[in-house]
Amino acid sequence: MSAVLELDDVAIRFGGVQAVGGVTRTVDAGDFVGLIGPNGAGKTTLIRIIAGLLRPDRGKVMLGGSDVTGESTSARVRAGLALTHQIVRPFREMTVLDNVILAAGIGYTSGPLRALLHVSRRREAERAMEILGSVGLTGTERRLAGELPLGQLKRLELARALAVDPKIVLLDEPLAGLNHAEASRQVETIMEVHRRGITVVLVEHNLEEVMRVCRRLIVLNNGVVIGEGDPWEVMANPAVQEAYVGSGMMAHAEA
Amino acid sequence: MSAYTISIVSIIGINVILAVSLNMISGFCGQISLGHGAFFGAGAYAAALAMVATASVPLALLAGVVAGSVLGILVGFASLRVRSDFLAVSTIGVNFLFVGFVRKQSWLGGEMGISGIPPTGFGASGNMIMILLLACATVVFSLYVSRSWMGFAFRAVGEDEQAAATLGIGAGAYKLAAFGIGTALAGLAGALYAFFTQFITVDAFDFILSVMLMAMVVIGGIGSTWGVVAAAVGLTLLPEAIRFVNDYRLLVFGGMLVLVIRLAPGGLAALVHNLFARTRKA
Amino acid sequence: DVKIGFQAPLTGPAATDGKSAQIAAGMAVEDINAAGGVLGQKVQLVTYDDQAKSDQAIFTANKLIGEDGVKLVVNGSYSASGRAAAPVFQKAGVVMIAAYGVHPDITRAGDYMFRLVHLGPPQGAATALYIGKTLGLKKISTITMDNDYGQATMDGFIEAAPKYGVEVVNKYSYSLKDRQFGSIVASVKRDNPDGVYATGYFFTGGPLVAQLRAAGITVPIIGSQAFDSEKFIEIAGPAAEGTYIIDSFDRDRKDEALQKFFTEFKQRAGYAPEGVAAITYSAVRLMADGIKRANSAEPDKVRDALAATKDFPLLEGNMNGFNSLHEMIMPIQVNEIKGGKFTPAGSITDLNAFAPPEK
Amino acid sequence: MLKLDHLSCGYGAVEAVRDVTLDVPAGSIFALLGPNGAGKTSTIMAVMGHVDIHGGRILLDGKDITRRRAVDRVDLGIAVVPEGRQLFSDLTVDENLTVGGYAHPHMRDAAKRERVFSYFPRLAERRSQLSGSLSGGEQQMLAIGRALMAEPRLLLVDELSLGLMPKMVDLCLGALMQLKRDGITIVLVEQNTERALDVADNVCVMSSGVQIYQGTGSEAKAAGSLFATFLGMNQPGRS
Amino acid sequence: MYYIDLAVTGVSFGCMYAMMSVGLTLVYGLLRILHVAHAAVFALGAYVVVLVANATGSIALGFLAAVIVTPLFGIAIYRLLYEPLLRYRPDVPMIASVGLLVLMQDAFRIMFGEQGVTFRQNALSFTTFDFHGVTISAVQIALIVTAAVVFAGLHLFTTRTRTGLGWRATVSRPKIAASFGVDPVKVRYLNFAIGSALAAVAGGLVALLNNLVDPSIGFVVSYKALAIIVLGGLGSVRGTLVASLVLGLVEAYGTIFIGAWLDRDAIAFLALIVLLMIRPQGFTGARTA
Ligand SMILES: Nc1ncnc2c1ncn2[C@@H]1O[C@H](COP(=O)(O)OP(=O)(O)OP(=O)(O)O)[C@@H](O)[C@H]1O
Ligand SMILES: Nc1ncnc2c1ncn2[C@@H]1O[C@H](COP(=O)(O)OP(=O)(O)OP(=O)(O)O)[C@@H](O)[C@H]1O
Ligand SMILES: [Mg+2]
Ligand SMILES: [Mg+2]
Repeated sequence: MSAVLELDDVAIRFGGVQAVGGVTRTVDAGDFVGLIGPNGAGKTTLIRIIAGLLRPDRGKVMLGGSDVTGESTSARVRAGLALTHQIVRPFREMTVLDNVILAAGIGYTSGPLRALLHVSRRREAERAMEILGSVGLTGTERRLAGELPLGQLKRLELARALAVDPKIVLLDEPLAGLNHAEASRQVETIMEVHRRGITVVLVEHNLEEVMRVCRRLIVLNNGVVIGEGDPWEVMANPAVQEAYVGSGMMAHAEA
Repeated sequence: MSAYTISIVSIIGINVILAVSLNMISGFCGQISLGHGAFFGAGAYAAALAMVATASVPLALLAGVVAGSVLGILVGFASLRVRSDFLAVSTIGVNFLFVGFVRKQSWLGGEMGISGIPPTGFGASGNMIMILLLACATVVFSLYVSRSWMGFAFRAVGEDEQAAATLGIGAGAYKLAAFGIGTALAGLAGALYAFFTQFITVDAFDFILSVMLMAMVVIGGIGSTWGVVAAAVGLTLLPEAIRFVNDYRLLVFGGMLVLVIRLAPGGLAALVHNLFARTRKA
Repeated sequence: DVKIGFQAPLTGPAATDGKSAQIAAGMAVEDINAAGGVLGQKVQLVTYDDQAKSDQAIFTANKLIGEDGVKLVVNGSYSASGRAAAPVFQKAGVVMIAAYGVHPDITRAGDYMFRLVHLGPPQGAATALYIGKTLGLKKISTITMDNDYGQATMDGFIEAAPKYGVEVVNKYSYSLKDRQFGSIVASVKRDNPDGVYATGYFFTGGPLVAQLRAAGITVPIIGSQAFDSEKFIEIAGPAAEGTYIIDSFDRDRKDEALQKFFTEFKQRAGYAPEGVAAITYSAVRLMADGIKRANSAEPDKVRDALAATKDFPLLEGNMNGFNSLHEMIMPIQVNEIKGGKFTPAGSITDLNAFAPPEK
Repeated sequence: MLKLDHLSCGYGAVEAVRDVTLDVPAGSIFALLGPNGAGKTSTIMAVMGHVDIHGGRILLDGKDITRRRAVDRVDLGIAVVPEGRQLFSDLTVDENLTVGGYAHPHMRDAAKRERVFSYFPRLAERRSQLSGSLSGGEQQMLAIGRALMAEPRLLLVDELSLGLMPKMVDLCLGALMQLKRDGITIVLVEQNTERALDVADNVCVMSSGVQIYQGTGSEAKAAGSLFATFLGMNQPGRS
Repeated sequence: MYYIDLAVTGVSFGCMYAMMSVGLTLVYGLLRILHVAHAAVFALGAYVVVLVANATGSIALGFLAAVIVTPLFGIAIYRLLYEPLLRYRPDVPMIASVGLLVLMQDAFRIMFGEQGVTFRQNALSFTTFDFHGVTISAVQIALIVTAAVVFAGLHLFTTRTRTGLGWRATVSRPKIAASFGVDPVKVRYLNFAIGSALAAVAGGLVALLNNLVDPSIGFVVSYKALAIIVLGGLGSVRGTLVASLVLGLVEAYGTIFIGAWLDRDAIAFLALIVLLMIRPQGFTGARTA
């Protein structure tokens, strides 16, 4: 299998906090990786670095074999990356449908001139409707995104990420704010995406779902990797237990 | 048509181009610019110099467009670095820098401005027709842009650059495009203005003018091409219509501005929209 | 009625001068009508606000021509407005007298244009003569106001200065909106010149002179024409003492018209008239005089009559006449402020030293 | 303690909550459950005074507070942990806590702060960091801490576990139980239905703006099928 | 000596800029509105000081009247103009604000005359001290001292007092701050009152310095203060002070050294743009993502 994402000694520091302290990891094509760790471990920060929203102090980010460390976010998205934000960021003044159409039109928006020469959105609208259906947002298309409740916005984030037709998606807590039924549904969608051959990196605190779907876990603590491998083995690691998992949750999961 | 009417209509045409082009930058793409007067001025000066040197109308128009957009793209580059609310004030700065710079340049006539710009040869009504044609073309172009994918991407960039970037839309390129197009049109308006007055001083392109243009955009309804056109016509005619108050003109003008915004904060576009919505309900 | 068009900046930043000009023009018309009008008819003034802006000047010029049918115009505004309006009037064959617009282009627009004020550069040249010969000062620091009037006048000075043995030690400039001159004052203090020459208006000149004096600069200060206002003395207070104003006018001259103008203007405006007011008044009177001499209100005839003007009494004194470009020829008066009053300090009569350009 | 009497509310013309009647007994934990868009957040914010009331009444200790301004409700002892944290992001952790106790100037400020830090030692480490730069979970801890600073009698918690790691969820639920023992009334919105039912004395389920179930915690646990339909609570042992 | 003279000019000017723009930055921080009409408040302050001083013969009474009248005026602007427009994009209230400024400036012209008003007695303007060749006027000293006191006070207020913290919390999230007992309406009134009073004091001092209040006195404020608050990082009081002082000094030296190429207003904005290119977040801006 070939690597879609490679991190080489990535690190960043905010004032006195070493948020990410030298992470070197590879994600292979078709993998389904869970990135977990305590609050403040540096997961979101790492995702933002991979997406190019933050510039690391040192280290390299490679996408599909080519170095993208100096590239902009939009260039990385065009190279096959997609992500969802932990704190949702829809275009609040646009309708839900427009939010997704815009993502689906990635072929037109590569540059202003190209965008200027195209008007029709029929095909993209059809595709957007399909994707909205798959995340369970049918019926909300005409509403302004700013009016949706949090749970639906989480799904809109996923819909937009899928619409750009990525090779790899980075999902930052896509299940937070969803109840069990909704979370399972959202997970189904994600698994369906994965079945289509898209690589998934999932950041989640919903361990139950993480354990169910991830093939491999990476555990971050204080900005460094403290464990990696098969989910059950990783979870059994006392260091991980100590730093992350409380008694209650495990009790529930094991019950 | 009397000479007076011709001159008013000409200025209306020029203001329509200016307001619609500003609306592309600030309304479509969300980059608040309070320095549109500078690009207008750059166009006017370039066209004036070209006219004095060659007396060729097409060359002068081209010079205006190029000068406006070159300055515009430079400012666009600056807009890539600064936060949106910083940009508004930076563009004010560009306006003051432009005026302050031209004031001291003897090759641009300094304080004296440039006079003796050769006439276009079309006569006052010929000029007016040229201006009106170009104004119509600008409006049509603006309507087209707002329907195209470019207009769509502009809206995204205007609302949230980072979110746009995560959908593969490079905010930088679009902001540059908005500035480039908007300021090229402002430069065009500048050339037309130079033809109209045949004499320019830098005072005509000051900050007050830029604010006036922004007022047209806001009163028209930010982002709405038709609203902005209506506001441009209205705000150009208003001072003429209230000429009878002579001494109190600015007072009345300022008061009207406050009143209009207070009564129709969403602009004319929203007003019309609500009106339609109501009649449809009724 | 005989209509005379009148443009002035009634609102906006130039409103100070516009207001004075408007009052003075109104007084002139009343005086003319009280004396029987012209050609047996009353004179009527049609006034428009041009905000001292070029496009507004074009609108109002077109309006005067097209809507009001005016054939004779007095422009009581700054150069920007006069320059924009001049070609419009010239093309329509309308006679215009620019009361105090100092830019050369106004009269260059054509033969229907007249000017009743000394051009900027000649004023500057006359100043150099006065500073070098009359006051006998050698080293001068100059402070220029950045607008066409301030700059053109200073250009004339700088060009003529060497002829009279005057050396310019340092040049400074400020903008119309400035009222604070700390840096310039500090620099002048360091220059330690024999005198300071500044162009500007009374509302910039007042604070400037006050600040120069407060910093302990005691050398003579020479100001340009637009310092000429009682308000200048009010603003600068005791610091105004010993300031020279070039191209001013003698307020105490035993002239009935002048004294009557003074008292009446004060009554109407609530403040004493400045140079701008006096010139505008004279411009309207001159236009009426031209009509009388032409015995017609036809612009062509009025133009010829005006061009032939000889020894016409302005409020400031008698003018000699117009040159081929319709620029006014007249000696320049100098005032010094003494005891809080404008006091005549001689006049510059060498007309060749500041001859305006010919065609 | 808190009563909602046929309450309807929303945003402008949009009605988010229709005709909800609730009774929250003093000193209990009341869980408000329901799928996305059910109107839970809207209900909470209506109690805080930030939503347009279309009809009905809000009563606290029998007093009608429906028309009271939001600021004036603090004195009655209400505090909120809002959805999405909503910290004062330009203020430091310490300053956020001070504002939390704004309504009771200087009263045992230091002691209250110590209590918050004892729940969340992580916050103590980050005392002078700007709250906007905290991680998601750290922000949630601060939002809870800030509400505790107000020494509320009625604590409204919107999405307690959102973004918290499992260990922290335990900790926070433990803290709520402790607060309840101290006599504080708690209204809890939570997506993790089982965990919510573990601690709740009373339960209300909402869907599409209307209430569809009300009962005690134990009753609710028994009514499994209902929960499976509306909340997708999984059957024990599924994993 | 020369350079010290320039520095004195720059610092005293910086202090004036600081006082006139702090109100603007406070309003921006709270409401995200570019409160251009602040310039009219500044002018109003100057007029009140002059007119009352001339009527009563006491400059101190003039200042007292100004700090009573202008806060009310500032609050009125908020209540009548901004509050109803808060729901709209910030450009909307800004244009309304511009309209108000135009209206007020012309109203001043009509009410108090084109010629402007001067103090009848103004010993202060003409009092100067000479320290070993460095000249400093009484008004300049007053400017520097007032600004120092005001800014020290403001700093303590916003960082050490609960009201100040509540104010900053409201700036950040008005609804939630209200939920913890910070009254947003009171905060806004306080904000406009303080900002307006400081602008009025600055206006009065400038009136003394120029011995002239004309309708255009507020004009400079209307745009230069905007440059300052951006340089200061928008919404930051400390940043505003730093930016004002820097700008005062840049202008004082710039007028002499680059004045031949650019006028003074342009120098201010050149400084702004250069700095923004180097530090896009302003002098003190440390923004969170
Ligand atoms: N801009 C910043 N300035 C200062 N510290 C920061 C900044 N951004 C993040 N941090 C710190 O870096 C650490 C890692 O944050 P990050 O958001 O990556 O955590 P996380 O693993 O996503 O946590 P969570 O699960 O709670 O979301 C945190 O301690 C946070 O306080
Ligand atoms: N600002 C708003 N404007 C218009 N409608 C809104 C607004 N906020 C929420 N709504 C609508 O009100 C309804 C209830 O939303 P609310 O946020 O209360 O749901 P919730 O139960 O908290 O959902 P979630 O679990 O996803 O947070 C939704 O249909 C939502 O679209
Ligand atoms: Mg995170
Ligand atoms: Mg909610």
